Amino acid sequence: MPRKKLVEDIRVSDRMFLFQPCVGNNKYPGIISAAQDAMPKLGVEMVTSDEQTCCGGFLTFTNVAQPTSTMPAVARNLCLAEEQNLDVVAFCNGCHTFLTEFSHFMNDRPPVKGVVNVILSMIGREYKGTAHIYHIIEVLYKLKDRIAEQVQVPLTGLRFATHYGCHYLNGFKKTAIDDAFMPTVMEEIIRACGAEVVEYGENRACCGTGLTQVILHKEELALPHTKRKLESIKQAEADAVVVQCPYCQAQLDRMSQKLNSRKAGDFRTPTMHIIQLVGLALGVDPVRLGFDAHAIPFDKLLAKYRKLPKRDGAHHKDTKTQSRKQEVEVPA
Amino acid sequence: MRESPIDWLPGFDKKFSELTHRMVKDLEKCMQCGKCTAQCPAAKLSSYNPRQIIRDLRIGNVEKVISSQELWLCFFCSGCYAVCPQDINFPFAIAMLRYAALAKGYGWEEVKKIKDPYAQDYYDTGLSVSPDEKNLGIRAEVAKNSGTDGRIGSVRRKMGLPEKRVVSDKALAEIRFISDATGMTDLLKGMEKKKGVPKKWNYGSPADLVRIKRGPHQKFQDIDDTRESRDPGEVRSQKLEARSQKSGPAGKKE
Amino acid sequence: MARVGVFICHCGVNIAGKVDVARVAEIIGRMPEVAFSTDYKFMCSSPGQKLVADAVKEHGLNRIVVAACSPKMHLPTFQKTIAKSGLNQYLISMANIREQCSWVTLDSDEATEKAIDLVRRQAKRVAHQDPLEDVAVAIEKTAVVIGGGVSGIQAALDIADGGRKVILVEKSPSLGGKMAQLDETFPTLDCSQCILTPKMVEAAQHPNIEIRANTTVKKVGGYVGNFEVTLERRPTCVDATRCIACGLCVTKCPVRDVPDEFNAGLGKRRAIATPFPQAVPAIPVIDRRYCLRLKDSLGHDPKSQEDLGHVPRAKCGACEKICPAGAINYDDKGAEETVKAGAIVVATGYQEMSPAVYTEYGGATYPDVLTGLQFERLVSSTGPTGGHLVRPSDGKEPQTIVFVQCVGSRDPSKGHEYCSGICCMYTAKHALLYKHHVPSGQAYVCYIDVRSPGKNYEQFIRRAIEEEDVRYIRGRVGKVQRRADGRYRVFTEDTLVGRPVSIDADMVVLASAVEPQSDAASLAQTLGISYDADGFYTEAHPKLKPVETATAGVFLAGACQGPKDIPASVQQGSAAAAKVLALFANETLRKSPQVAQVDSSACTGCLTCAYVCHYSAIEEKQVAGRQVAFVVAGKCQGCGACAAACKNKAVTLAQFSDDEVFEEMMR
Amino acid sequence: MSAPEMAKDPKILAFLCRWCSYAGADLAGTSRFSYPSNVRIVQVPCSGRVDPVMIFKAFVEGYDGVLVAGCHPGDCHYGTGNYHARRKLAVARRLLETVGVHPDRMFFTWVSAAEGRKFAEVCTTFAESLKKFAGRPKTLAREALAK
Repeated sequence: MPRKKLVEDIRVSDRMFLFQPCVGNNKYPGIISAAQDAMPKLGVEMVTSDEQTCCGGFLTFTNVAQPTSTMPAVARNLCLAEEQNLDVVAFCNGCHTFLTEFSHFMNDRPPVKGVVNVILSMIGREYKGTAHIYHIIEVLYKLKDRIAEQVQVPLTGLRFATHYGCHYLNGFKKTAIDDAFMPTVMEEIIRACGAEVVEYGENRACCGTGLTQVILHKEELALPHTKRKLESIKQAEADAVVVQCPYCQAQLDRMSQKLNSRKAGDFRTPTMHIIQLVGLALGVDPVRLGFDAHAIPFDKLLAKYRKLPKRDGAHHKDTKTQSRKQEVEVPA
Repeated sequence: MRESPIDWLPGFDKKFSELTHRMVKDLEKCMQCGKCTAQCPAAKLSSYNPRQIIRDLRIGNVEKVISSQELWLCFFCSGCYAVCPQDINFPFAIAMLRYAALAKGYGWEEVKKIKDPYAQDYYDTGLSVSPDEKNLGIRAEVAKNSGTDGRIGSVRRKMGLPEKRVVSDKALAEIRFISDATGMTDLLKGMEKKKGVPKKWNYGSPADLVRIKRGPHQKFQDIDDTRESRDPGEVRSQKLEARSQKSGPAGKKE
Repeated sequence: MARVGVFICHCGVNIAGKVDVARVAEIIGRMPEVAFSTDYKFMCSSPGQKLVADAVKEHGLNRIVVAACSPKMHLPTFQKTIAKSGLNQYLISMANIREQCSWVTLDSDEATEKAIDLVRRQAKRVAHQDPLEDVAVAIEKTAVVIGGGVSGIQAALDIADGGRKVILVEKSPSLGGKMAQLDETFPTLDCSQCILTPKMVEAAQHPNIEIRANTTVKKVGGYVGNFEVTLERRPTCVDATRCIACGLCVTKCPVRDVPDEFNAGLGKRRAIATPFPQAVPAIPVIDRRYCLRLKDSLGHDPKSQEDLGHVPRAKCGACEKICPAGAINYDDKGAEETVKAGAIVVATGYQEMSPAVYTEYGGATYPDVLTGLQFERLVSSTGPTGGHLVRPSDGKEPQTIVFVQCVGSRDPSKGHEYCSGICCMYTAKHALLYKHHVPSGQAYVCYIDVRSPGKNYEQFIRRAIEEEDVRYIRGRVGKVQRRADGRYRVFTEDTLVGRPVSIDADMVVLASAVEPQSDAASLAQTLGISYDADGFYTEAHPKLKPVETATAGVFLAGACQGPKDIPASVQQGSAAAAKVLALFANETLRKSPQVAQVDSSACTGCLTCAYVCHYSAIEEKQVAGRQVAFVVAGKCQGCGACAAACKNKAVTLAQFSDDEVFEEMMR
Repeated sequence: MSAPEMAKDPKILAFLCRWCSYAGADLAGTSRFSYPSNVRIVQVPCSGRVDPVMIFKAFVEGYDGVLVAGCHPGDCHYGTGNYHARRKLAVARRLLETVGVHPDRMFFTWVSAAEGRKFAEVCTTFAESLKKFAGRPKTLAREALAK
């Protein structure tokens, strides 16, 4: 059950900083273009910056870089949003975890913040700690009524399985907007898009990405996990798996291909990011949603999608501008 | 099970705290309930065991922990933190212990695997995931699905995006400065020379691992973790049969 | 004229080792008020006391100062001594020259100087003390017992057997509490209802016990010996004086899908029902949230009991038509009564923690993941399945069952920090009951520690393990996953082996924690008793006063004070009853004369004193046509807030009058 | 009283509630925690009994400082007495300033029956803090005149 109090505290403004995940740029570009196309339809303009780099969390997870090196890098990335007085939206569980954990660490410890700012001052920046960091799932959940209102192509009859990933719900067991073991936020967003949700046993199991691709290439440890998860998804007969983290997406998508190629199974369920799903429902051109970059084809899903009737958009345009005026909040 | 009797000195149980720059806290609160290991995905497939690692730290077996292969098996799903009744953030402790292991000369080979594909990319391009697709199978699939040559650049172009996301030169200069100033550059340069592997399987044998044969035709049916799922029913029914034979009809009274 | 006698104690070397006692006695002896001054080795010994008593007579002393240890220690001793020698017992004062002088002062000369000063002050003060008499208060020899569980029943029966009246207040329609819901009890496996029901009947038939079912305590006024307890009965719509408990109304009620609280949510009951067949009293109650005739008159929220004041509209009325005694009264508005009582026993018990926060176990979500109490009802012959142990989801007999211990206990993150104490034992009992129902099945218990510190408890656990082959796995369960085939995969670790284990189970039973009743805090505020951080009521002393509270006349029994099993609850019920009977054995209650008094000639009637009084002991009174304040001596506890608040110094607190305090602080 | 003498040991009058703080002082004795010998303890049934007049009177009598200690919030034997004390003494502090006595000469704190060490510490530190008034006339007005 979503935590009402925390949901209330989310403040969605009309301009927000899109924190581009590396995987979103270099493996699944559809995530970022979907965000850029879909979010304005919900009244949120996404601002990007050429100067934003990798969050650096990746290097810290893998112990390649000390936190003392990555913390100033995190602070530098947050400065980009702060300088424009924007709140950050992360599209990846890892980016969200790292930006949040490190910004809290610095904000809670003024001496640490001081040291970081000494380094940043040499490149002419200053970290203040004013930007809020949101996960895209938090923003979309807050906007779920607006999504339902703005849906151009109700995804009636499409069935989706959900996968939340570990870092967001587990790592923030008291501050995430939903419970760590029985979350429903993604389901509610999917239903707001008009689609159905299918349940499967291994919903909250890890996809295994931590072991294979990312850390230490221990494929033999992670593949059984991924395989078990994919089998469970296959049984559920979903049209696609919806994830909230590009790394989970990469794991489920690419490992399906890998297992297929090794004749270890026949996994044909495509994987999509929640923002791609919302993009579909809001009528963003599927080409812009970047399904071409996926290893498991979306042909069947898109064939079904193209047959779906469109809603009359003219009426909704009015409500859109209206709702934008009413609900836009000033960032703190 | 203790490393040495001399460890049993006042403050022995705080040794780990110094090793990790006092960043690892709250391990004293652990009540050894085993809830972490119970749900741990890595523990199911290997001899990694978060509870035992905490136990070893608490009784002073620091060397055992930081020299172990198992230390490098956690992949930070944070499930142990999510279930922990005492709110111990164990993944954070693992990260800190890995730094401690590196400081003691263990685990450099593990870290080096990451360096080239990711850390160097970060230093060079500002992004840690490279657009180059090394898995040719996936490239072929993408080529088939998208009708391009399968490179991400081509897909991006098809979507109407620039072929490559380029981080601005100013930003690159900035992150390189931060890397230089904080010692990361030196670390990356010197990493080639660093040597040291996690010593041994301290919590079990490598045979405990679910092994799969390398190669194109592996039998994945064999690798499910059925091993950890006991089937008590069989043992039980055999036992019952034996008993009912002994006791005669009384056993079937119900 | 005061003739003060001063007695300096050596306390062995405790005082004399630091303080030159002879010099103190000598210098004090020079004070004009002091008629006699001496020192002695142990003033509290019988020769020492004799010394005091003799000196009173010999020197005609009328005020006494004993310079010795803290008055908390020996003031009552010396009060008795001088009372025996004919002096009013409140004409004494003690100078604390041990705790406040010899033990805390390093330098010997300084200590002697300080001792002289301390004794001098008391000698000055005692001259201003007046003879006082204890206040006598009549005791209302009726006890109110709140809570009709086993502990409350035991307390009520013991008090009633002692010949005193008891009013037994129960929130629900029947006595019995949690014990009535249990199937069998550990470690003897005797049937819970078989041993409890006779006690319930005995309580109902006892001439000294009045039962008030469906009733809660709304307000408590007064003080020990003279409480005024306001009881509120909720509307039951069945006239208990007319009802003959034939049960016809229940059979005719068309609403059949009300979740059954007695069966812990498993099973359904009617909108008019008695909670269980052996209920005492056996009067059915209409649940106004579900009754077709009444539910429209309530708020839309089905949990709300708030009456909107509408006249019932729907036409049902089936129970009214069938009732041969004409006992159904849809217009029942409940009732309120105020009873006088000399003592209150709080025995409100506990509630089982909802496992809904344990989403990793699917608590309150998966149909076959039950709580301990639900399992208890499932195996009980009076339960929803008539004693057949089957899965609520598909009605099949579970072949593998996993008992998960410490759900909510020993878990500061999601539940409670404390150990609930009873779960280890009841889980072993559940495992045994399971084996008795399904001999071919396999039971697993996942535990952290087995805590069995009771008579024959450890043997009971061993019996489960050795004779019934219940598998004990040391490790807390991490996750319960519902599988596609309807079974549940339970993930735990065998920490003794150090390997994760998973068990495919048909049913999972969570040993939910014992926690205070949800309304425990509000009742504590009504009663003026304190509760700890977990919400359990606090006893006056954890070891030496386990049933008393900080409020005189209010006693605790059972699990409202902390998690307890049945034997301990019964023990505490009896202990509370003994305390009540001891209180009632006196005709009157002697109260310290330390009460406030208002000088009505100086009082302006502003009643600031009444405003600050915590005990509502100050009332208005007309004296010579003027409104003045008046202190009810029986209610006054002697805190002195009024004396400090009075602008005209019209209020005097006996024993701590302004004169006495000023005299003591003079340099 | 000469100024240097006071500097050694300021004279303190302590009003202690019977249920908590007096028992705390007893515990300090039982545990042998020594504190300055010029502390004089007056037992009151409750810190709420302490009348501001008593405090003024103490300064008139020549004490250098007045300490009032009661039960911790929520622990008052009489329910709310310590809250009354807190409110009254807050006003008394302002009044002290008005009449020209430095308000820091009065100190109000909570000491429970289990806090023997705390009582000794409170006495010691309060005595220490009073030493800054050593050699200074009691009232601010006189102090101004002396300058």
